[in-house]
Amino acid sequence: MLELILEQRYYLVSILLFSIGFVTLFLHPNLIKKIIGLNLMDTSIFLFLAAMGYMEGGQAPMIEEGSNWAMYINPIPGGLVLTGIVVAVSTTALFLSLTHRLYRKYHSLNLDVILMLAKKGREDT
Amino acid sequence: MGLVYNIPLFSILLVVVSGVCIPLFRNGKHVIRFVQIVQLLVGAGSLFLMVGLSSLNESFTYQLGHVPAPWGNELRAGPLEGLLSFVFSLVMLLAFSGSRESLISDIKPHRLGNYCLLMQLLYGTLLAMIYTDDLFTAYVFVEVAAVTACVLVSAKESGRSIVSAIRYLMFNCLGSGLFLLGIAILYVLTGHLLFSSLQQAVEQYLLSGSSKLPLIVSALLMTLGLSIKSAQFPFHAWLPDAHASATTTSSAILSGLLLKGYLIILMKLMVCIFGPFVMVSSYLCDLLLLLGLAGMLFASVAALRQEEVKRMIAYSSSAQISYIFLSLGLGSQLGLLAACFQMIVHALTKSMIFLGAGAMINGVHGHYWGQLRGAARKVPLGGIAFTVGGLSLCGIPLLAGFSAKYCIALAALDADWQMAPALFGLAASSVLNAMYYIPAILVIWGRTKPNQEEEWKPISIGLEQKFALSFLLFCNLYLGMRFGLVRDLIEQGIYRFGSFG
Amino acid sequence: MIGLELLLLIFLVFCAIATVLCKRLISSIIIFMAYSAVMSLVWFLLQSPDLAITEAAVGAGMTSLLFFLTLQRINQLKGLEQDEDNTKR
Amino acid sequence: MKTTQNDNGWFRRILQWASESESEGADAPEDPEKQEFQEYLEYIDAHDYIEFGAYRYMRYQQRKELGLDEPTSHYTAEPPTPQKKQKGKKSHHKQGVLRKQLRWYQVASVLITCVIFWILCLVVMELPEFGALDAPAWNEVVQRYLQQGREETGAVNAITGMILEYRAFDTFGESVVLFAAAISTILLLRTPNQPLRQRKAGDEILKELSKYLLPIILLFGFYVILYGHISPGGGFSGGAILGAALILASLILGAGEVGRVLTSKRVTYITVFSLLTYAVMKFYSFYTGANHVGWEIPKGEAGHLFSGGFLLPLNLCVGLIVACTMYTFYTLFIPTEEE
Repeated sequence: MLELILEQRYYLVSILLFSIGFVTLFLHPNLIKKIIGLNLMDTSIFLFLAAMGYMEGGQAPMIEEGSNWAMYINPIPGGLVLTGIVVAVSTTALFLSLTHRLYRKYHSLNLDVILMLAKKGREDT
Repeated sequence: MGLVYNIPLFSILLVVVSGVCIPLFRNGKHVIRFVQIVQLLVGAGSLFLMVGLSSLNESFTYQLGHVPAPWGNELRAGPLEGLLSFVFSLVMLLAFSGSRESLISDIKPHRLGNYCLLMQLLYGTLLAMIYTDDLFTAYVFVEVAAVTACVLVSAKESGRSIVSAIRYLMFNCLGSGLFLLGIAILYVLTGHLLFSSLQQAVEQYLLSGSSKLPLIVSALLMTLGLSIKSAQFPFHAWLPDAHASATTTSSAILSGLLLKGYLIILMKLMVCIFGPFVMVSSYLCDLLLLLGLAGMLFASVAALRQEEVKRMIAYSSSAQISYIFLSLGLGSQLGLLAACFQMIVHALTKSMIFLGAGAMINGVHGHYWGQLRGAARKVPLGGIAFTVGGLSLCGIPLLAGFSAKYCIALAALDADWQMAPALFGLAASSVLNAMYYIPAILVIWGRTKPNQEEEWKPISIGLEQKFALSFLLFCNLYLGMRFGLVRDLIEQGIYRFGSFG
Repeated sequence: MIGLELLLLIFLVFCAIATVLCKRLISSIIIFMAYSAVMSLVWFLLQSPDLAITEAAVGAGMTSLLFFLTLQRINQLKGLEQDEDNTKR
Repeated sequence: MKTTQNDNGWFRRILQWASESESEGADAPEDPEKQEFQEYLEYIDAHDYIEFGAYRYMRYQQRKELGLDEPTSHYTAEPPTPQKKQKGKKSHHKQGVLRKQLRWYQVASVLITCVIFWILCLVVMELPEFGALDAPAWNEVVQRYLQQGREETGAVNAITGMILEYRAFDTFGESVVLFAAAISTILLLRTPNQPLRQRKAGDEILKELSKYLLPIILLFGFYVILYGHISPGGGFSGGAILGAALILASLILGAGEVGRVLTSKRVTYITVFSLLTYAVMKFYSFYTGANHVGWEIPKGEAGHLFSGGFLLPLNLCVGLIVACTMYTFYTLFIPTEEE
């Protein structure tokens, strides 16, 4: 069992990080913390992908002329993660700009408070 | 290869490039025209594609680049894809022309260009979701849809709309996280991202009987992610707020099209990757069925209590989306057909209701029921659109909603134990629909107080708006009376799409 | 080698928990920055230099900068409120 | 590293967090704002419903009468009067319902996460081993990328070859995400005719240093972009470095200085033209490839700068898009004059 855990360490850590990010996104009322949780979640999946692309003793895929193809690691997860990182930074920027607008309006970063205030606003107008 | 085969790529690129070009324009009003022309072109192209493929009775894959499919990307199109993209283009075009005035009045002129840009990107994304044949491409475009739609929600710039946008974005990010994790697990297991190769690999796993748990979990994660994104019942909290605070165009497109884009991907997952074995044997279909049933009832009950017209329609959307989940959950070919038909009917009907409601709201400047009393007399066409749409969703015969319900009922009759709950849900939710739509219709046609008599004169609405509303009305009646043609087309398309059940 | 990997992984988990539990936002962002930097190191160990460079530039650099700027802007708003209160006093 | 900054100790805090006593802010409020809100919730539980602003104003009046302190309220502009809810309508806020709901929500989400974690652990144990040589992902797709990638794309770096040649459609979608995010942020945060804040330019030493440092970073960014198909790097990482250099420049030289050269309009134009160029180039290769026209771009000899057909200009386009987007984010996020 312990050996298996050691063997799958990257996967396990990424699952753990995913859970931490997930629970933060769900539970923490602070918007900035929520965004951090979101980032944790995304990077954990990237770690998962990057770990699965690795091969024992493989090299980075900079292909030399006439070399054996089996000596490199799998390039596909790398490409996927690159795409994912860019997507993550875009959503983070969008999230942060929304947060800023909300703070300007409601003077709070606490989503529960903001939701309450917004609800009040609706009932009155 | 004839020119027909290039239409999917042409339409996606044309839409995205036209969107990207918008910052080069100076005047916002020209931008709307430009966007409409592009939508008209793409719609015509899709119609051509649909007719051509349907008469040839074939589907094809389109290789992107010099390398064939498992290595490169590819697009896939058949009659069903052609039909869907035609309907989407139509709804997009009509939503733009039907709410042109409220668009110009709701959004500040210097933002109008960028708003149209994001709309256009969203439209290109939806097309790409329809045509894609690759899991990761689907993920990327799902993200584009999330980013663009978020701003469409917040375009009106009130505090409420920004709150709803941030909730929308949160749910979406959660959904894409789960979806991406599902993709990652599936990729670790199979090493493929293309639908057809994935299907083969999954079949091999099923034959050998190993790694069943990871397969099921990945299917579950992806289904969960997509149902969060499409505002299915337990995750629908963001939808009413998002609708109530968005402009009419945004609402029509958000509810009419965007939610369907995710469902199309879900359908592709079910049919093209996992197939009936994983879906039915692992109770995933039953999960979808239960989600659908719960959503139909809960969302309808919630709609009863709403005091704002748009919130009510939003809850009704959530209920209608649940119909699609229910028919997907039946796990049969007929269920798939019913789901597609409901998708098309709902896209046309819901955008009509939103446009009608938007016209009335603009007419009386208020969106609570109290303020809307007698609104339909002021804006007769809007009132008629709302009425016909509402009655159609209640399942009055000769209207489109009835034929969709008929298809779902047919599919349910074919199933075994799912028959009773599905039919019960259908009947109960029809009654609930009637319970909130009919009072609403009575309110909008009701008489105002006698001292406001002079305000009864109908307000004239723009020619374009009239045309859009009448066209949608025509579509609704047509689908209600003669749905055979569309149904055959979907059947042909699904047959080409892959066999299920 | 495996010892180093384990150390980095444990550090990652530690950083993740710390950044969530930290009460001051500024320090939790700094910890998040450290997390990203360690993540890029891990990817370097996994023989993906492309990812490592991108994560170091985007994750540790850009994302944290955006967080800092947002926080700065928010603090500025807070500061203004306090200033107003002070002038009234 | 940061463990020593708090006197509570991590262990206790984790315990506290795990038992969810932290969120019960009534006993130990972290935040005066939160405390006030808690009090407000209790008030509307006990009395009747009023608006938060009205509540704060009422508290302010009370404190003033008692002579305790001056207001901290920013709702003082127009004092709203407490509104009673219409009669006949029952209040939704029963005693402590909201807090109970919040608690249930928290417990439920922790439970859900635990279940997800457990299931995922089981899944991970069944997955192919980490680093295994015979993993299922190691199939003909990877083989072709690694074996023939060098000839087919003319790129030494297989990842660049993959994302810009084999799976170029995904990368196109990704550039669209970036563009959409930039436009969305502009929509949300830019108010027209808003002056850029004239920051005080950094001190002399920094300025002198930046004279030497900036060109090096810029050069490095361009190097990473242009040699993306030969060495690790490429459009995304190089673009991010380039963006970082621009941000550094506006930090040190003042945002106004850089903003005069790179106006927002110009930045948008550069992004638009890069994206259009990318679309046109990729459209050419998609179209010719799909219709089997031939007309391939000569790939040149792999390993040289001018090789790999469209790879070099594509990388440049992607790099420019990323750099411009990052710079746009920065300019929109820096504090502005009137705030």
